[in-house]
Amino acid sequence: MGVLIIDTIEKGVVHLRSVYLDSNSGMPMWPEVISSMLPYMSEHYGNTSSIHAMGNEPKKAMEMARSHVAELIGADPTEVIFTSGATEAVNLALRGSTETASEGKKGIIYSQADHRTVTATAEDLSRKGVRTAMMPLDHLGAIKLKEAVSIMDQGGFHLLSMPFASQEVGTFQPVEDLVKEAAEREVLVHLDLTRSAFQVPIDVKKQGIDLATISSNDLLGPKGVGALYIKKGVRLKPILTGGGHERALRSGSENIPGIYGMGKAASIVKKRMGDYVPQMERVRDALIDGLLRIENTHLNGNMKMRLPNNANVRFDFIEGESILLMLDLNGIQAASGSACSSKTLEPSPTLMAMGLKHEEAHGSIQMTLNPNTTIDDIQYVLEVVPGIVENLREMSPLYNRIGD
Amino acid sequence: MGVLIIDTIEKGVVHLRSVYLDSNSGMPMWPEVISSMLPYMSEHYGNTSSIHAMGNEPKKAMEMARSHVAELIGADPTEVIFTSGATEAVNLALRGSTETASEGKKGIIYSQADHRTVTATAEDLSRKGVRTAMMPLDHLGAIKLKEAVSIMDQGGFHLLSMPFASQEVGTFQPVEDLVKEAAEREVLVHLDLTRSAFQVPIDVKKQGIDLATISSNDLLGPKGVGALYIKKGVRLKPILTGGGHERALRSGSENIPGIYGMGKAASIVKKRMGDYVPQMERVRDALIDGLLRIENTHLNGNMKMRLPNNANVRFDFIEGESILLMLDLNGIQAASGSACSSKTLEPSPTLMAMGLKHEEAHGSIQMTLNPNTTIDDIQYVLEVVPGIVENLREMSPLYNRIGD
Amino acid sequence: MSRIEYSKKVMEHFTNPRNVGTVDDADGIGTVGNPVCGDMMEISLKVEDGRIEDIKFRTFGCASAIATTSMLTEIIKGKTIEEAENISWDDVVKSLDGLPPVKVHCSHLAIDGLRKALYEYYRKRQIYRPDLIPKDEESHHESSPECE
Amino acid sequence: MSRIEYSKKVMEHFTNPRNVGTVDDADGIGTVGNPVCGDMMEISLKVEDGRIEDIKFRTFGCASAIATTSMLTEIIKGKTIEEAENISWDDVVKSLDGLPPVKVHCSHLAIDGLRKALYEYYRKRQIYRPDLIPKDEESHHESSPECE
Ligand SMILES: Cc1ncc(COP(=O)(O)O)c(C=O)c1O
Ligand SMILES: Cc1ncc(COP(=O)(O)O)c(C=O)c1O
Repeated sequence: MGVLIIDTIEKGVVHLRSVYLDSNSGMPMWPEVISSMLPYMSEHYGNTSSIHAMGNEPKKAMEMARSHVAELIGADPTEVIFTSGATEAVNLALRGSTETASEGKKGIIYSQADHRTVTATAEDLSRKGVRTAMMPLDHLGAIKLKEAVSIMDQGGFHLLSMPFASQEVGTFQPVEDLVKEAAEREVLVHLDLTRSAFQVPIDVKKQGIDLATISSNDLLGPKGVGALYIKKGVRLKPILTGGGHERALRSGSENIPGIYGMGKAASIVKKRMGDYVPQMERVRDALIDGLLRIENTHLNGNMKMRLPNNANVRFDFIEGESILLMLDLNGIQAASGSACSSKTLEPSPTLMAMGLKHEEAHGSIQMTLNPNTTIDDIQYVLEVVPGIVENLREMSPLYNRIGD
Repeated sequence: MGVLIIDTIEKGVVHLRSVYLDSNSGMPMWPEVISSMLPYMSEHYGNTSSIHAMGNEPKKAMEMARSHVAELIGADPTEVIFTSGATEAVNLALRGSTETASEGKKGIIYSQADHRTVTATAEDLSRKGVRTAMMPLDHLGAIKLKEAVSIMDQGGFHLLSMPFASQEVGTFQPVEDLVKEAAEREVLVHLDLTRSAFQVPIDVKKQGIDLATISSNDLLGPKGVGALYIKKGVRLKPILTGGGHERALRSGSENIPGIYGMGKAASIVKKRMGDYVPQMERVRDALIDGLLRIENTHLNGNMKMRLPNNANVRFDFIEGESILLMLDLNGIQAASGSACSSKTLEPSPTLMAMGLKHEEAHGSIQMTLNPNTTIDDIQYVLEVVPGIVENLREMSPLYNRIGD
Repeated sequence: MSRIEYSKKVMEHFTNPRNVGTVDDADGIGTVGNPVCGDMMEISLKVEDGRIEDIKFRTFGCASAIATTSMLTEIIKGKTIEEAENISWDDVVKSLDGLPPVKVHCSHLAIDGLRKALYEYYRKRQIYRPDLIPKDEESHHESSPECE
Repeated sequence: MSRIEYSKKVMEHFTNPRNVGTVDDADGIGTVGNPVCGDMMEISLKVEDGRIEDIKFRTFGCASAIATTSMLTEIIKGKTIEEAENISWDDVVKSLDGLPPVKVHCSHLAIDGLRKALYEYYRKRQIYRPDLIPKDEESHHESSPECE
C-alpha cells in the first residue's frame, strides 16, 4: 500500500484503479439519458407556455416525462409535479402542507432516519412555532413503531415524514405499518424515496402514500431535477410563486432538458430494475462479507432489510476521515455519515440515534453502489481495505490499549 | 399568404422559413455551453460536499462558474449563490429579506413593470400580512420616480423590487435614481436582471444594488439554473433548507452541469456582448421600422430607452392571439404579453398599467430577438406581417366601422 | 395551443373563413361582445321566404372566435328562421370538432350574435321577441375582468 | 478536502507517519482528547541529559490529527526540555504548511499531549508544574458537541 500511496501523491490523481462507492452523493447518468436530453438543449428551446410551434415539443417532452415518473411509482401523471431536486420537493411537502393544515393541527413527526433536508426543515418550522416530534430509532436504524404511534396519539400533527429506507445505513422503514396508523389518525404521510426509487419498486397508490419525494439524479438521471408526488386531494401551498407553472404549485420556467432526462431515467429504471438490482445486491453482499472478515468490524443497520446498494460498516479503534482519505488515495471513494456531514466534525445523527457510541459513529464508513459497480471493483476494495485498517490501527492508542 | 397557410396545415410543421422572435420565453443555448456541460454529465458526477477525489472537479467547476457570473455583473464571487432559476432567486430575495426585516419594516414596493414572479410573490406575501405597494408606470412603461419616492416616504418598507428593464415592453427603468432614493431611506433594492443581463452591461457594486436576480437561460445558458447576487452584509433567510449548501442560503445537491453551463454562458456574454448587441439592435430597429410602416400600428414603450432585443407593437382593430397564430402558421414565433399570460384571456398587466385601453393591450405583440436573429429573418417577417394584418382587419368589425 | 389544442376544423375556418363581411341591406344585424373583452362579433343576415338567404360575419377576436362565427354562418345559411333559432352553441362546437374549454365562450357569443340579428329582423316586422336577447347581454359590455 | 485542502506536507506525514508507537520505559506519557470527540492522542517520551532522546505517538483521529502528532515528534526529537516547552501549536501548523481552519484544533491537542507528557516527566522528579496542564483539559473529556 505504501508504494501505491506515494505514487498517488506524486503523480496526482493517477490511480491503479478507481472505484466509486459514494453513489449516495452523486450518481453516474445513464448514457442514453444524456443523449436524450441534447435535442432539448439545442433545437427545442421553447417554453411550454408559448402558444406557438416552439412550445409544442417542450410540452410533449414534459408530459411524457411526467408519465414515466408517475409510472415508476404507481401514481397518476396529474399527481406528479417537477421541482429542482429532492430538497425542493421535501421543502414543498413539509412547508406547503403546514400552510394548508388547520390551526391546532400544524405539526410534523420525523426521525433521525430522515436526511438532513427533512430534519433541517422541520427544525426551521419548529423555530417558527410549528409543533415537531422525533420518532426514536431502534439499534438497526428502523423507526420504533410503538413510540411513533404514541407520538401520533398526542394529536396536533398533520404530517409524518419518513424515508423509505435510511439513506445512510440502508435500513428499511416500517412504511406499511406507519402508513396504516397514520391514516387512522388522519395524519398525512410524506415518503422520501430518494436513494430507494432506483432500487426498490414502490406503488404509492396501493401503499396509500400522500406525498413522496423523488430525486432525478438518484434514478441515474440529471442533477437539478426532482419530483413531488401529491395524492389527488392533498392540498399544498407553493413555496415558489410566479408564472403559475405546475398547476401553480411550482412556478418557474421549466427545466425541459432536465425534466425530460428525469423521465427517461425513470423509464430505464422501471425497465431494468429487475436485472440490475439482484446483480448489485450480490456485489454489495460480497463487499459486506469481505469487510466483516476484518476483525473488530461490524455492520451498521439491518443485515437483511436494507437497500440493495448500501454497505455501512464500522471499524473499531480508528476514525472515519482518515479511513476515507486512505481509501481515496487508493482510488476508492466512500463517505462517512451523510455527504453533507462530511464537512463537519459531528458524528452522524442517524448513527447516534441508533444508539452507537461516539467513537463507533466516528469509525463508520458508508459505501453505496450503483448499477455500474462490478465484482472486480469490490475485489480491489477488499484487497486494499485490510491494509489500511491495519495501518491505522497500529497508530491508534485505542487499539493497543485493547490489544494489551 | 393563403397558399402558404394551406401548405402549412396540410403538411404539418413544414414552413418555408422559421423565425423565432420569442426569446423572452426561451433562449437557444450557445453551442459551446452545451459541449462544456457534457463532462459534468458524464465523468464528473460527484458531489461538491464529498471529501474524496470525485468531489474535486465539481467543486472547481462550481467556483469557476461563480467567478464568471460575478464578473459579468461586477460582484464578488462570494456574493453570488446559485438557484434553480430566476423564479427561485426572486422568491429568495423577496421572501428571504422579508423574514430578516425588522417588525414594522416588513414591506415590499414593486410595480407592474415586474415579471409575474415578483408580482405574484408580493401578492402572496401581502396575503400573509406583509405590507406591499405598487409604483405607477408612465405611458412608456417606466416607473414614475416621484410617486415611487412618496411611497417610500410612507415608511414601513424594507425592499424595493424592480426590473432593470420591463421584459415585456423593454423600457429601461430609472435604476440609478431609484437606488439613490431607496438608499437614503434605508430601503434595499432588488434588481431583476432577467432579460437584460445578456444585452446590457451592469455593475451591481458601482450601482449600489443590494440583491439581483440573474437567469441562466437568459444568458443563452441552460434552463433550470439562476443566481442571486446578495451584497455583502445583506441578510436573507433561506427558503430551501437542508444540507446547508451555498452558505446555508440554498440547500440541495448542486446542479453542477447546469451551474457550470451558466458560468460558461456568462463568460461568453461578457466577452461577446460588445459585438452582438449593436448587431442585434440594428436588426431589431429594422423590425420596428418595418412594422410601423403598416398603418395604424404603434410601438409600445420607449423608442430609445429600451432593451436592444425588444420590439412590442400594437395593431389597431385586431386581436393578439389571432395575429400570433397566423404568424405561427407562417413559421414566425412571437408572444402576446408575457409568456405566462398567453394562457389566459386577460390583457397584459404591464400594458394596462401604462394606460393602454383593453383593446390596445389585446392587439399588442411582443417580439424578442437573440444574437442569432438575422436581418434576413426580419425581412421575411416584414414580408409576411402586412398581409396577416390586412386579412384580419378585413374581418374586424372595428376596422370597417372606422374605415366607413 | 396552436395546432395541438385547436382542431383541424377550427384551423381551417380560421385560415379560410367563409362569409366574411356585412350583408347589403341586411334584415338584421347583431353585434355582441366588446373589444375590451378581446372578442367582438357582428352577424348580419338577409331573410327571404322565411329562409336565411344570406349571412355574413365580422369578428375581432382570437382564432376560435373567428372560426366559430365562420362555421355558424355556414350552418345557418339556407336554414329557416325557426331552424336557425334552435341552433345551439353546442351544435357549433360539435361542427368544429370541439373547442378548448377556455374558448367555449366564443360559441356562446356567436349564438348570441345570431339571435340578436334575428331579434332585429323580427323587430323590423313589429314582432317583439325579447327571448332572443341574450340574458347576460350587459355583462359583455363591462370593461371588467369578468368579460365572461 | 483531501488533496485540495490539505497541504502536501500534511499528506506526506499522514501517509508516512514518523515515530509511531509508544516509547519503552517512557519518562512521561501524555494522553489527550477522547474518542468521543473523534480525536485522541498519546505522546510518550524519553529524556536524557535534559534532552528528549526519543518521542513517539499514537493517534486516533483524522488525517490532520495524525500528521500533526507525527510532525510534532519530528520537531521535538533531540530538543531540550526547555525548547520543547516553548514549542507552540503555531510552530507545528507552520511546519505542516498550514491546516484547514476546522482542523487547527488538532495542533492545540498535540501540544497539550506533549505538555502533559512533560508534566508527567517533571512529576516523576517531584517537580510540580501545573502550568503544563492544559487549561481546557476537562472539556476534552466531555461527550458533548463542544469537543473543542
Ligand atoms: C423579468 C423576469 N423575471 C423573472 C422571470 C422568471 O424566470 P424563470 O421562469 O426562468 O424562473 C422572468 C421569466 O420570463 C422574467 O422575464
Ligand atoms: C434521503 C434523501 N432525501 C433528500 C436528499 C436531498 O437531495 P438533493 O440534495 O438532491 O436535493 C438526499 C440527499 O442526499 C437524501 O439522501
